[in-house]
Formats: sequence, structure tokens, C-alpha cells
Amino acid sequence: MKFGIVTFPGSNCDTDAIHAVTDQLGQTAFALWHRDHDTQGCDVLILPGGFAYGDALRAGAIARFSPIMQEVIAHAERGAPVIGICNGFQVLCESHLLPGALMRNAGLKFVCDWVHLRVEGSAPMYLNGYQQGQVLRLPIAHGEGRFAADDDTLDQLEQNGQVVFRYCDASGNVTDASNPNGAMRGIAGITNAAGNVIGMMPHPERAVEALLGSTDGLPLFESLLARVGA
Amino acid sequence: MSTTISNVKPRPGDPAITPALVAEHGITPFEYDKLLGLLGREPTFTELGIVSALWSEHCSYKHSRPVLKSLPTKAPYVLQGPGENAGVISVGDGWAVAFKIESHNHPSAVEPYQGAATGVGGILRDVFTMGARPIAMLNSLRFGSLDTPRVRWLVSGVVKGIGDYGNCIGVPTVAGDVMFDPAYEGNPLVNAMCVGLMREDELITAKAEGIGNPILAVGARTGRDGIHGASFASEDLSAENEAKRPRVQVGDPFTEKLLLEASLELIRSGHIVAIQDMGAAGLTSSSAEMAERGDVGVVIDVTKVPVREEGMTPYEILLSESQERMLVVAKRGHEDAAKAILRKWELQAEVIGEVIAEPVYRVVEGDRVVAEFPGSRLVTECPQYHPEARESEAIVALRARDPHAVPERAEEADAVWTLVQLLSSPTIANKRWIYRQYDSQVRTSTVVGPGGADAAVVRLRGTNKALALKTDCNSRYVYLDPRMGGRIAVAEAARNVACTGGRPMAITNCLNFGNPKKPEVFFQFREAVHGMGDACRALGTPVTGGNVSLYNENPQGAVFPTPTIGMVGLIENIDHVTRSGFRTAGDAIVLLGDCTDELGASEYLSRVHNLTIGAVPVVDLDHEKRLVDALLAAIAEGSVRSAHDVSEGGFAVALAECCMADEDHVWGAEVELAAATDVTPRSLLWGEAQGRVLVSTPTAEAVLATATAHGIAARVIGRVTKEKRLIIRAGARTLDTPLVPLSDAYFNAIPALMQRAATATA
Amino acid sequence: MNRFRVSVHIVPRKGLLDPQGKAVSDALHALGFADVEDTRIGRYIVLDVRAESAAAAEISAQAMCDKLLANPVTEDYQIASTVTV
Amino acid sequence: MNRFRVSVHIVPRKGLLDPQGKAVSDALHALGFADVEDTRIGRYIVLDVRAESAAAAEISAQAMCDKLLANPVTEDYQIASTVTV
Ligand SMILES: Nc1ncnc2c1ncn2[C@@H]1O[C@H](COP(=O)(O)OP(=O)(O)O)[C@@H](O)[C@H]1O
Ligand SMILES: [Mg+2]
Repeated sequence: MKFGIVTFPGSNCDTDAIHAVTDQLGQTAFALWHRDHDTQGCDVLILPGGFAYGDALRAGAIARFSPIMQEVIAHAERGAPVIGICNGFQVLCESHLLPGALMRNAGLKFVCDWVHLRVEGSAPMYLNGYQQGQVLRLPIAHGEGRFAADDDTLDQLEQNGQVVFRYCDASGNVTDASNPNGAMRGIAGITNAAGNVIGMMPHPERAVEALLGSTDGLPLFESLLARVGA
Repeated sequence: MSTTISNVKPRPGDPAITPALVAEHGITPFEYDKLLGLLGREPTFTELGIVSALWSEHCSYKHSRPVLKSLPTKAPYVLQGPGENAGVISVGDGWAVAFKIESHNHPSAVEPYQGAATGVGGILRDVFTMGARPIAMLNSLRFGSLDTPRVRWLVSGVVKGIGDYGNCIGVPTVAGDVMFDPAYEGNPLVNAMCVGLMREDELITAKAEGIGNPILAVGARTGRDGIHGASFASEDLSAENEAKRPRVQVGDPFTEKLLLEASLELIRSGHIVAIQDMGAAGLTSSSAEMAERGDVGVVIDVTKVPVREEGMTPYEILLSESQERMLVVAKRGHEDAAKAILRKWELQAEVIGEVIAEPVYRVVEGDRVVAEFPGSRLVTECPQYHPEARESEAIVALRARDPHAVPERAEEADAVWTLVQLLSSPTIANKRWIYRQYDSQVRTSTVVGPGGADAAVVRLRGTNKALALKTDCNSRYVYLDPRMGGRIAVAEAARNVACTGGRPMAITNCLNFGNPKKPEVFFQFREAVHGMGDACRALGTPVTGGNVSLYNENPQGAVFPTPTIGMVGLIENIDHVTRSGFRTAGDAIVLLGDCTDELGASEYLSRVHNLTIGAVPVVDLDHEKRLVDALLAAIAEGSVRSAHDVSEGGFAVALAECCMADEDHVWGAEVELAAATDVTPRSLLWGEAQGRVLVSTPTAEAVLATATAHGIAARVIGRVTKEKRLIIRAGARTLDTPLVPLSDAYFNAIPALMQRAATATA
Repeated sequence: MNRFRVSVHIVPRKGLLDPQGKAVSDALHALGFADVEDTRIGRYIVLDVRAESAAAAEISAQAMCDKLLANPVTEDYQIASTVTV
Repeated sequence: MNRFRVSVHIVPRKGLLDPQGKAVSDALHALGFADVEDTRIGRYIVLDVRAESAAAAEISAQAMCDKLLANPVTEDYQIASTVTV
């Protein structure tokens, strides 16, 4: 399967995503340049973490207007998979491919740490490899990760099963103490209504090797392989 | 010896060269005479500015170079020693590691956020201009007491500055060290280290070469910021200086990220012959140094330099320290290809000059020559000083005081109270509040990040190897005994690296001292450097580069002398990576090394008695070398489950840390320290005798045998327990406590202090 | 064409948590400014724009806010002033 | 005591690099706002203060800026308006 990983000026997790895709999943990865209008026939597009355009103004605000984003939007509208990780999630929200916004962490500091996440929601494309309610351990590293939306949007996201990951403690309880950024309702990751576009603040591509402390990010990609590859 | 140079004329509007103006530029009458001799005429204002930068301590090392020459710099694997932007060592399989540490103390004292951020930016450029991709950052910090709002303001700003810059550029910050002491009040130290990786054949140096080759200014535009930063860094931070402080420089990590990618692409492209960061003293020092290394002349036209503000004079353009700029020597005819690469990364590049055969350093402004010096002599003939060195008698007296004569406080009857005091001392307490603000994982190669082991471990992708990295310096030791302190700084860094399974390979160092013209400061400098050299020779870790930061003084006096060591170690087999925390109940706890009766210079005396006194623990360098070998052998045999050295706070603190360092679990321990009877319980528990490591192991016999074979004393002192309790029997005294109060003290101390208000104004 | 300086205020939407405002309030209290009852923090953007008229400059600034400068999900904006420069 | 709402503008000091402003200027140009000549980005702080008079409220706000709100080395501030609330 072909993965396209977008590099905006200021992206910095692009090579990590490429390594995850090639070294751990054994798939092909294409580096897509922000100025390109061509997704090179990729099946999956990944918007990686980093600080596109220095995160000037708001994270993701400027990247949204990159030429490649038109292609990403078209890809998403075709129902094909798009994954936004960290800064990529912010770009997806700014681009309105996902609802809501990511605001400055409630603690006002950048946070790099390991968090627990509870798997829920109904996005088979990404979640098939997990059990509902399973507790994952993934890294986070962000300064603007507080998910926010109005109550109606939040209700809708929940009703539609679009909330796919919530911050929780080691036993799966969603608590204030386990919420690293003050995200509303503990939301760490969501999908669009169709379930093909996913955005998440934690880094699944940093959790694909036991050597680095966790392999809990692998099933996300493997679900995709099983589904889209089939 | 006047040459034919005669076409340099003052610019209209230039101030007249008066003794006052010369003095304002930090040039002494002696140096000015030397300059007149070199030029054979009076300098122009522009030339005065250039010389003041190049002859500043920061650029010229005029007080430090003779002492630095005593350091060992060679090993078969050293590819590049001191003198370039960064040192480089080979790590085998065609891979090389470039690394360097640098200070940004003065800028951080004035504006902690930008000061620290631009410090990180500068050291990153030093590494990637060698052709290496930065793979890890470290930081070594020294502050006054966290009890004052101003120090908290400094800490917040510095940490945020380091984090924001490294995080944005995508280089993980993986390790460091922090110490708090009133000696740093008003003059914090901010040292940043960068480590980069490259193929050996990609090494490029900053040597201007090839007559007729164009010189390009690359990256950000030149503004009026930071003019005279280099000379500023060479003065005391007095109130008066603070008033005339130059405008601070503002970092732009986003541009730096582009510059990093573009520079590496340029270097690989074959279109350029040299590249150098425009760091301290900006365009002036970068161009003069490149010319000097290449033994060629250069001509620079300041009207071609892209500027941010209108009406900038040659003086300002030459001395600006605007960040995120590079100087590149391209191959003739390749400038367009080079520019195309830069454009792809949205960067500006302009040809601003040329390499010339004539051995002069010439600056023109269109048709007008505004500065011209005879070749590289400006760099090579910088005055050198051999200041007087004399130990301060006050310090001799402090060192002579007997710590055993210090009566215990009443509370100390309960050793748990003392342990809690030490674990909550900000110097010892867990530094998570700091490193949680650093992305330590980006690049997905951080095997052990901050907090997990005595050094950070970063794997070398595509090989089975990893690097072990750590900065260290116990400056209280250096203050009380600079020679011994200098040795210990290296020995401790080596121990920390070895505890993770890494063989110490080489060091970089950042020498943070006071005013070298004061005999007692120069004594500290000379002795500490010699001590560092002693240890480097004994441990086989050459010095590949470093940085000198003098004049770290404020009206209250000099900081503790702080020769920060940045150590790089090599882990040959990634399976050998070893952490510091206990991992399995029932494991034996083995103490390598001996408990001797040394309480002097300890964190205990400082924290509990507010005293900086006593003899510094003696470090036996031969023992340290064998200790490193023994540890590495035991780790390679697979018999070591965890390893942690005994440092600040002594044995009890080290043992408590072993119980708390496992991210997922807190363990207990029960040990018996039946040391020689003449060692007092106080020294047993809190003394900082050197050369000791705590190892946990399921196979104690194997560890003991390996240690003995290396001539290292080793004994089983107890066990790791599942019950979360720490029990230490130290001679007549027993310490017995649940872990909870210890972990509360250790993890909450810094967050609790930092929660209080912070403000820039005292 | 003339040159206008348009200043824009961008503020977090009412009702949304403003942790920065709260942190600043707390810090001000800790520093002894007991009389501060509330603090809100937003962005202040100054745009120098060439335009036919002040009104045209404002319309253009509004378009910039809608398109880029403000996030409609979380922020409100307001043109604070427009002057000729 | 009355309650006043004091608005403060805090901007990067002139001559200092404003990377954020530059990135936003570039983005605005890329979006077709060719007439933007310069963009500076600062902070907008609204303080609700109890004070005897508007003048007293402003003096107090100034002290807050000096002590905490503005960075004395890199930023300039200005009281933009003071109204009774
Ligand atoms: N400023 C810092 N940045 C990142 N990591 C740090 C910093 N200070 C300390 N650490 C990390 O915290 C841990 C403990 O550091 P330290 O107390 O210096 O250890 P040791 O006493 O063994 O030298 C190490 O993993 C170190 O890398
Ligand atoms: Mg250690």
C-alpha cells in the first residue's frame, strides 16, 4: 500500500512517519511536498506532526492553504484515508475536514509525556485492530492540543461514534487528572462522519517499536492495511 | 610594518577615533597599539568595530587559549578536534558524530526566553554546518535559589526558550543537568549541547577555498539586533552594562528548520566548498575565520547583504548578530544551483563577496573600501594574555574547615527528615517539570530519554549501536577545589555514560567562569582545565571542542566556576542499554566502589546546614577507569538489571532514586552498609565519596566476579523489595521509611516552587 | 492608493476556557494587584494595508480575519481602529 | 470604588525580529492579499480593575505591564482605552 506523507515547511515528524510506514509496516512511503498538486497515487495520506509555518497565529492555520491541501481535501472527499497526527490534526481542523479546534494547552506549557488512551467510537478503518475500551499507552508532544468545540458538535461527535480516543488513566477512567491539556470531554482523537479522516494529538507513529517503549500505535496502521489493502 | 594599504577612508558621518571610543569598544591601549602596528595607520570606525568583535574574549579566547592547549585532543577515532564549528568522532561503520556545547549566559540573564532559544539555535547551526544532521540536544543550567520570584522568572523563560526552539526544529532534547545555588543569583548559566550524525565522507569544514569562488549570505535578513553581542558576552553584567545592553536577538526556529534542511541538501549537492554559521560577531567573525582557515583573502560588499531595516551602516551590518544566517562559499559557476536549493526551502541567498588571492580581509560599500586588514593576521595575531593566578585565601579557608565539626541539627535525629530535605532540594529533586516541556522523542530514536537513566540513549538507526549522552559538572566541588572538581566533572559524566552501557568516547566542554583578570578566578580556570585534562587522559576521552564563557559575574561576585562537560559515549550493542531504576523485586543490590569518610562539599552540608565547606571528595582516576571497564563488562555479560552512580546527596539519595526511577513502578529496598567502622554514619549516608555505582542484579556472583577481576571493590548490600519501603542500616543508624514521603518530596519539590509567582523585576 | 494601519482585536470566544487569562489574573493577585477582577487575553494584529479608502482597508482586513487571522470556531474579532499612515 | 475596563496593547519592540508577523504577512500575500505591506502581531489584554478613578485604574494597569504583562526587553505596551463597567 502506498502512503503519502506531507512535508510542510516546519513539519518535523514526517521522517518518523515514513520510518513507521516503511520499516515497521513494510509499506511504501512517498514524501509529498507542500507545493505539489500530486499525491502520486497514494492510498493513504498522512499529515505529520511538527510546526508547519512555525505555527504562527494558530497551529495549522497557514498550512491549511498549502497547495497540497487541495489534494488532501479531494482525497478525503473520495472517502480515502487521511491521518492527521498532532500538527496534522490541527491542520485538519483548520481545514474543516474535522470539526472543532485545538487550543493552547490548559496548563499553558508544551507537554511531552506518555499518556493512556481509551479506545472507543466506530471507525473500523482505524480501530479494527483494537478492542473497544482497550487502554493504550502513547506519547504526546504538543503545546496546542486542547480540543474544543461547541456542545452541539461535541454531542454529535459522541453520538456518531466519532470520538475514537480519550485520555484516561491506566485503568481506563477518563479523569481530569489524566487529561494532559484540558481537552473537552477528554477528547484525544476524532474522525469525520464518514470515518475515513482521523485526527489525533498523540503520536501513534512513535509507538511502533518495543525498543522505544510501546507498540500500541501499530494496530491503527494495521487496521488500515487490512481494510484498504484488501 | 606598514603595507601598501591606503585606500581605506572613513565614511562620512563616522565618529572620530578617540581614546574614549576605543575604550568603549573594549580595546585596551596596549591592544590599540598592536592594531596600529598591524594596520600602519589609524583604523576607521568600521574597522574598530570589527577588531573589537574579533578581539573580544568570546571570539579570540585571548585569556584562555594558552591554558586550553594543555588539553588532550587526540584519539584514533577523532576526525575533527578543536578549531572547527564542532568536533567529530567516528563511531564505526562509516558513521560519524559531531557535537559541541555552547553558552548563552549573558543573553539569558537579560531575556531568558530569547537568550536560551537563540543559544539552542546557535549550537544547532554549529553542528549542521559540519554536514551532520542534529539528532539530540542537551542542556546544562545553573540558577540562583528558586525561592526568589526573579529566579523563577528566569527558569520559566529559559526552559520555555530551550523547549520551543528544539521542539519546533524537531530535534529531541534528551538530557541535561541543573543546579541551583545562590552563587548564580543574577547570573544564570545556560549551556546547550547539540549532537549530530553524518556519514564520515560528508564531513565539511568552514574553510574558504578557491580563488574566485563566490561568498553567499544565506537565511534571515540582517537587522540591527545584537550588535556587539560578542563583546557584551565578554564583560561583567553590571547595572551599568544592563542599561546600555544591546537589543536582544529574537530566534526564529521555523527559519532555522528550513536552514537546516537546506544546508544539509547544499552540502550533499557538491555545489559549495564551505559553510559557516554567522554566530557571535556575525558576518565579521564568520568571514574572517573562514578566510583564516583557508589562508586566503576575502572581499565582502555590504550593500549586497539583505537587510531588514533601512539605512544600516557597514558597521552595523558587519556586527549584527541577527539569527538564522549562514555564510556559504559556493563553487564558482554553481551559485545559481545553490540558490535554487535555498529557494526550494523558501530561503534567501545573495552573493555578497568573493574569495581572493590577495591576502587581505576587505569590506567594501559599493565603490568605497570601508575596512581592510592584512590577511588573517587579524585572527592569528590577536593579543594573548597570561594572567596572574592565585588561589583565594577565603576559599582555602573554607576548604580547610572540618565538616565533622558541624553539629547535627536536632531534626537530624531522624535520618528520614534529612533524606526528605535532600530529595526536595531542587538540585537533586526530579527535573520533570523542566524536561516535560521538551520534546524528547521526535525522530523516534530516543531509547532512554530524560529521567530514565544516568545518561540519555539515542539509537543510531540502521546500526545496532546507540549513543549515550550526558552533561555534568558539580560546580560546588570546582569552587572549593578546582583541580579536583575539574577531574570529578569528567569522571561523573563518564560514570553516567557507563551506567547506561556506553563506553565514554570524547567530551566537549563549556568553561563558565568569572573575570579572568582577577587572579583568584584565573586560578580556578587554570586548575579546573588541568583537572579536566587529567581526567580526560586517564579515561581516554579526548576533548574535541568547547566554548569559553568568562565574565560571569555580577556586583555580588563571580559564579561558581563551572566547567560543564558534555560527554558522548558509544553503546556497541543496543541490547546493553541499562537504566537507573530497579526493575525486579528480589534482585541483589551491589555497591561498586568504597564508602570513604568524605562529607566535605556535599549537597547535605549545603542544603541542611547552608555551608559550602570542607575538602572535596578525592577522585582516583585510575579507579574510575577500572570502574567504567568493570561496569561495561558486567553489562555486556548480561548480569546488570540497573545501574546508577552515587553523586549529589550521597548513598541514601542514590538508593532512593533507584527505587523511584522506573516510570511504571516504585520499588523498595533493604540494605545494610557495614562499612569500615571509622566512617561516620553521616558520611555513609550523605557523603559524596567518588567512584561508586549501585547495581541491581539477579546474578550477584557474576557482577562481583567481574568487578573483582577489574580491581573494583564490590559487595552485595541488600535487595530490591516489592514492599515500597526504604530501609538502610548504616552503622549505628537506621533509616526506615515508606517510599511515599520520599517520592512526594522528590517529584513535587520543583513543581511546588514553580507554582509561586514569577516576575522579571526583583 | 493610500496606506492605512488597521488594528484588529482577536479574542477567545466568550464561555470558552481562557487559561492564559486566568493564569495572568492569578499572577497579578500574587504580585499584590488585588483589585484586578478579571483578565482576558487575545491577539492584537496591526496590518499596514494599501487601499483606496479607510473603508476599503477595513473590508480587506475583515476578509483577512475571516479567511486566516481568526478561527471561527473559537475566536471573535473586531476592527479596533483604522488610521492613515 | 468603581470598576474599569482597561485595554492594553503589547507589541514586539520596533527593530526586533517578529517572526510571527513575517509568517503571517507571507501567508496573506500567498492568499492574494497583495496590498498588505506589514503585519505585526502582539497581545491584547483586557483588565477589569476596581479603582477610585479611571486615572487610578490606568496607573495600576501600567504597573502591571511593567511588572508582569509586558516583557521589558522585547515589548512595548500602550493603554488603548479605559471605560467604566
Ligand atoms: N535540563 C535538563 N534537560 C533535560 N534533562 C535533564 C535536565 N536536567 C536533568 N535532566 C535529566 O534528569 C536525570 C537526572 O539528572 P542528574 O540529576 O543530572 O543525574 P546525575 O545525578 O546522575 O548526573 C537525567 O536523566 C538527566 O538527563
Ligand atoms: Mg548519575
